[in-house]
Amino acid sequence: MTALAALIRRDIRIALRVGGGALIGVLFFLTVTVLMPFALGPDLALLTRLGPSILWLGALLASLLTLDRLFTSDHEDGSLDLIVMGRMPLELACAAKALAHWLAAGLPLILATPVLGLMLNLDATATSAVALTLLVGTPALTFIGMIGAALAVTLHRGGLLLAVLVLPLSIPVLIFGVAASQAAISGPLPFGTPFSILCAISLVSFVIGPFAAAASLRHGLD
Amino acid sequence: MTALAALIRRDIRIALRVGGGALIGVLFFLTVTVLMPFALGPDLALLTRLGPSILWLGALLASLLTLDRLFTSDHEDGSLDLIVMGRMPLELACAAKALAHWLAAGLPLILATPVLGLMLNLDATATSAVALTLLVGTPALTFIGMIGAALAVTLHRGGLLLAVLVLPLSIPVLIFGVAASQAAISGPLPFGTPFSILCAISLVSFVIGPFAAAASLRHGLD
Amino acid sequence: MALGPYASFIVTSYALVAAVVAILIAWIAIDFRRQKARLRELEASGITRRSGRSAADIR
Amino acid sequence: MTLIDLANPTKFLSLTGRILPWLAGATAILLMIGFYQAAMAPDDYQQGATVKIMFIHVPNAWLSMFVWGVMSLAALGTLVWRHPLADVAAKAAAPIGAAFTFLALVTGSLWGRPMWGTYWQWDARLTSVLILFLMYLGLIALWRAVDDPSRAARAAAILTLVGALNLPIIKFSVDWWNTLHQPASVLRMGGSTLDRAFLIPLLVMAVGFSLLFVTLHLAAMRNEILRRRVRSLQIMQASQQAA
Amino acid sequence: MRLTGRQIDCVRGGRAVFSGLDFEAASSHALAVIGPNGSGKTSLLRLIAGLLVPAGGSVALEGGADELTLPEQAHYLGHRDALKPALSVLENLSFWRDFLGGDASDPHECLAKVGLAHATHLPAAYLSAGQRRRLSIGRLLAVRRPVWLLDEPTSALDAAGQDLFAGLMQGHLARGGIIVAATHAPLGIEAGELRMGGSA
Amino acid sequence: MRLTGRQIDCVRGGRAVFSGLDFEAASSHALAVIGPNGSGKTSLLRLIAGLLVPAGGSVALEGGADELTLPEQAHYLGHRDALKPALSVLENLSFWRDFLGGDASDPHECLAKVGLAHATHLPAAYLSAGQRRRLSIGRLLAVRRPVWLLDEPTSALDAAGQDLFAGLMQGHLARGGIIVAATHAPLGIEAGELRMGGSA
Ligand code: HEM
Ligand SMILES: Nc1ncnc2c1ncn2[C@@H]1O[C@H](COP(=O)(O)OP(=O)(O)OP(=O)(O)O)[C@@H](O)[C@H]1O
Ligand SMILES: Nc1ncnc2c1ncn2[C@@H]1O[C@H](COP(=O)(O)OP(=O)(O)OP(=O)(O)O)[C@@H](O)[C@H]1O
Ligand SMILES: [Mg+2]
Ligand SMILES: [Mg+2]
Repeated sequence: MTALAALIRRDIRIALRVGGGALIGVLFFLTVTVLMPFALGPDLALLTRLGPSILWLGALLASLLTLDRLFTSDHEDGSLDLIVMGRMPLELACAAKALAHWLAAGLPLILATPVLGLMLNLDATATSAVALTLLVGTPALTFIGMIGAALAVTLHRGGLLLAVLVLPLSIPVLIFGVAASQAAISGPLPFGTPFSILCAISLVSFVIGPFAAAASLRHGLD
Repeated sequence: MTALAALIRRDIRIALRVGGGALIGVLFFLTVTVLMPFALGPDLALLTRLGPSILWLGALLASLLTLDRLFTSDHEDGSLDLIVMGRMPLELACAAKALAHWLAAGLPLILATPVLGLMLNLDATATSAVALTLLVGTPALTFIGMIGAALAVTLHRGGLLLAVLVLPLSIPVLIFGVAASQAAISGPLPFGTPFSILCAISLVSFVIGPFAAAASLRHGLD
Repeated sequence: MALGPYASFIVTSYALVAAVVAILIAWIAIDFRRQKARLRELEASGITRRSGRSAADIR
Repeated sequence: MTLIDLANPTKFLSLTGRILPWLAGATAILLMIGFYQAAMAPDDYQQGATVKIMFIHVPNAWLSMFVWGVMSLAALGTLVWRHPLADVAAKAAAPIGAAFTFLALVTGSLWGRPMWGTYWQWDARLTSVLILFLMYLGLIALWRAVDDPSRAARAAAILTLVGALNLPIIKFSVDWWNTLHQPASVLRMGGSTLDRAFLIPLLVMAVGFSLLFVTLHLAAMRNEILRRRVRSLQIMQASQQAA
Repeated sequence: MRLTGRQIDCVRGGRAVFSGLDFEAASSHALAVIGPNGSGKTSLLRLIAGLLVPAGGSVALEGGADELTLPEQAHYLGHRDALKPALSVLENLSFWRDFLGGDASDPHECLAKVGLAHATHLPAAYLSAGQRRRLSIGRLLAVRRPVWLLDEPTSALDAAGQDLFAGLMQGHLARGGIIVAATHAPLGIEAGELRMGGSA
Repeated sequence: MRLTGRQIDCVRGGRAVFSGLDFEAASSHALAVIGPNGSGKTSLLRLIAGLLVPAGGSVALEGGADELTLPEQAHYLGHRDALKPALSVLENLSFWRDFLGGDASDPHECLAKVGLAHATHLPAAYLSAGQRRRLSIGRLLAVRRPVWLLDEPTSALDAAGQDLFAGLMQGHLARGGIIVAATHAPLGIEAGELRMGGSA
């Protein structure tokens, strides 16, 4: 148990320290969202209609793109060797790292949502619907993205390769996240259906993610 | 001159070798563009209207996000020390690296534009307008992004930090790129005005980028 | 056989399929030649596989 | 001949060397018959002559999914049984699968233009094929990213399996996504009530394309085996010269 | 306790690095792995640590804890030092102590033993090459493991550091530990030799 | 030619590492910088190479090429070896030869001199620690520079490699070069000593 706690604590601490990943993820989220009106044009009605979509896109990119060094940095400085040798099952260690990453980089995104909702002229219901779906959906993104992060170690390549491998896998999360938010705002469908599917996808990813990541790390040792 | 050619050749070779950077940049561009409809909804009329914006956003993200290791990888393995000590002015070396990066990662994006144009139901004029503005605009993105890449070395942080620093700087490129494409498609403004401003921004970035990057690298030595 | 007003679409799609299949076949054939040539070259320079058999010895 | 025999790359090479010409011949004959029947097939009363595109579109669409299945089996072979030929099979299948998927997309688009008036619709089925295509490309990028084939094989195997688990989810979610926004406008042909005049050429073409895949796949596997031999000989050359 | 390797074959990147290697190290004994560059010393240590899979043969620890695997009973000290620049010296060491688990000692004491007491709260980014190495050595002391696998452990250490480290190894052997060390320089303790053949 | 440092102060991370340091190295002479871990040897070399800015004092090369700065006339061999894993051994060396420019020699010959002729076309990712170090040393030979700044150059080299490198340094000195080397182990050539004080 101490080992688990130590790993989570370390990763969060590194993320929050010097140039913290957490802050940067939020900033990226903010910037991408602010960028959209420049690309889409300043039509406020359109922006409001697209609001949940824009927020989800921003959150998706921000959480996947911060992931790329989840394992690579540990690999480069040799920590990963010691983690693999350690007494904690590798699957558990992977899950712990993903959890720490989500706490440091995913949670702040959700806290930033209301501010951005204001800028896109979303009302309170809409904003809270988006925030709620993000709360359920971003862990899934992190746990699916973790597979890509582990593959990046095997491949000795991080960066965009990860995004390319993982983005198609995360499409269902995006679809149901946006669908649930839209349902809460404008109907006609009930909010519950897509939302419960989103929850199910999250739960599945909690199982598949750590196992696939651990398998890929074990096979990628060198 | 051989030194310049050697640097460009090496960077392109690394990009194309192992993990083909070029291919991956294009794939990322494709994937992000394909992702947008899932967030925005499958309404083809809306997608067509937003087409140039979507393509520009995808290209912006693809070219900035491949940049993050432009200098960091050279810093980590000590190459940057030798490049700084070398006889080639550091400004020139920076420009050479940016050029190599654009050739390997920017140019393929433009080649992929027509395919994506088809999926967003853009007609030939619109597609070629977007491709033309991307041809002029992506070098500007690379040369502006280079400043962020250099700062990432100084600050010992790559990844998203770069995006956060650079995205605001690249907003003008995005605005005029989209404006020029829209003008070519639907008017009412003439295409020439925003396009020539875009060209001017590119030219300015060719000067400012290398100087700012070199200055930041020099100050970041440690 | 009349192809109607959309003949060009039909012809293009058949031609495209033929072209892509042809490219696949050509790529595989050229690749085969190249690998075999390399094997022969290596064998000529005296490298042999552990089994002692010739590596290029395939039909 | 048993499966054990096939496990030996050398045996595999000699065996496939013998059967490949026959396979290629059968493929060519079947495809020619199919093509002839397709040319002779009547026009559809709704779609006119464009129905002829179906005879190549549908087999390619089927194969695009079938090939991922083959790769998933091979991936199990790599991870569970650590079978060397499984690596080879998976690697050789990816570009061929991508090509079939590409053809399904392109012929579908070329069909869609006369039928729907646009090359591309964000329709559920089309979109999930597009995602499949992107996943093929990602897999190919992954194979290219590593130069040590056995490392690449294991990484690719994991991605293939995760992809296979996800494909149904993606398919399902894309269905949901599309019907959510534009329920009734999905334009598609009558489906199951296919006339014999269309069904028989289609089946012949489908078998022909499947044989084409088998032929190309075996040939590509042979190339891959040779490439690995070249690689190990080159490495041996480097170390022999050292001694 | 006895660490034995039988008929080990090692293949890396498609090349045979060594094959049919046998070795043995008993409790309270050190084994120095020596040989020219590229002969496979590092590869052997990583094999023992479970970080590489042997192409043939096996490694086993007899007489260790039954419920634990060999890697779980070993310390590996490689070229890369598993330090996070953003964390302080103490934080780095404490993390590994908590993560590795088992029979642990006080991190402050360990730092004092490797001569880094004055740098406790410095970020690891500020350490010199030798100070980083000392901190890695501190990890060996923070948690008890019977087997130490050391890859050129004395590189970057100054003369005082080398003496200090020899003393620490001596202490480990005295407590019944096993040491396998790849090295080009003298280790400063009595050790059996495993000579690797091979090239440049 | 003469390399001189006058009253150099070095501050890193807000802490004074050393101050008022003087040193001098003449043509055909080597200077060994010695001292305990963390005493500032690496910092001094990076100062001379222009990779750190001194807080006070100055370094100058008298009698070198007038139009070139000191860093442009120096080779720096640090802990990090400036190799790209994706490129082959030859490609790595050829790149540095072309990039550094000046008086260049044939890369194949240089590889032979450092005992890597057999690995010419191997990707650098496949090299062992000592082989990487040999390749970095090859860079010193690929392009002529009068001043060599070496940071623990013999670490990871086997005995044969150390002898070989001593020979290469001897050759450089014989051609009128200057060597400044930070080291804990004997260099194998005759050298003046610069002793750094300082802690742990
Ligand atoms: C890019 C566009 C297209 C793609 C990616 C695509 C994809 C597919 C796929 C994956 C299948 C096999 C599905 C299955 O068997 O369940 C299929 C079958 C079929 N497609 Fe398409 N299609 C496209 C466009 C079209 C168009 C425009 C038409 C006709 C108007 C069409 C008509 C058919 C028919 C008749 C079948 C066989 C029906 C069946 O097996 O249920 N497709 N297509
Ligand atoms: N990047 C840095 N930022 C701040 N301080 C640093 C940095 N690098 C080193 N230092 C400090 O500067 C001092 C000198 O470090 P330096 O690396 O020059 O020592 P050294 O003599 O080379 O030691 P070693 O023998 O261990 O290599 C050390 O006390 C170290 O803590
Ligand atoms: N990651 C790798 N992939 C492929 N081959 C490798 C890899 N690492 C090392 N090798 C090869 O394996 C052989 C042994 O390498 P190893 O690092 O074990 O040598 P070593 O004895 O530790 O050498 P040194 O004294 O230089 O540290 C070398 O010939 C090397 O080229
Ligand atoms: Mg070694
Ligand atoms: Mg030092």
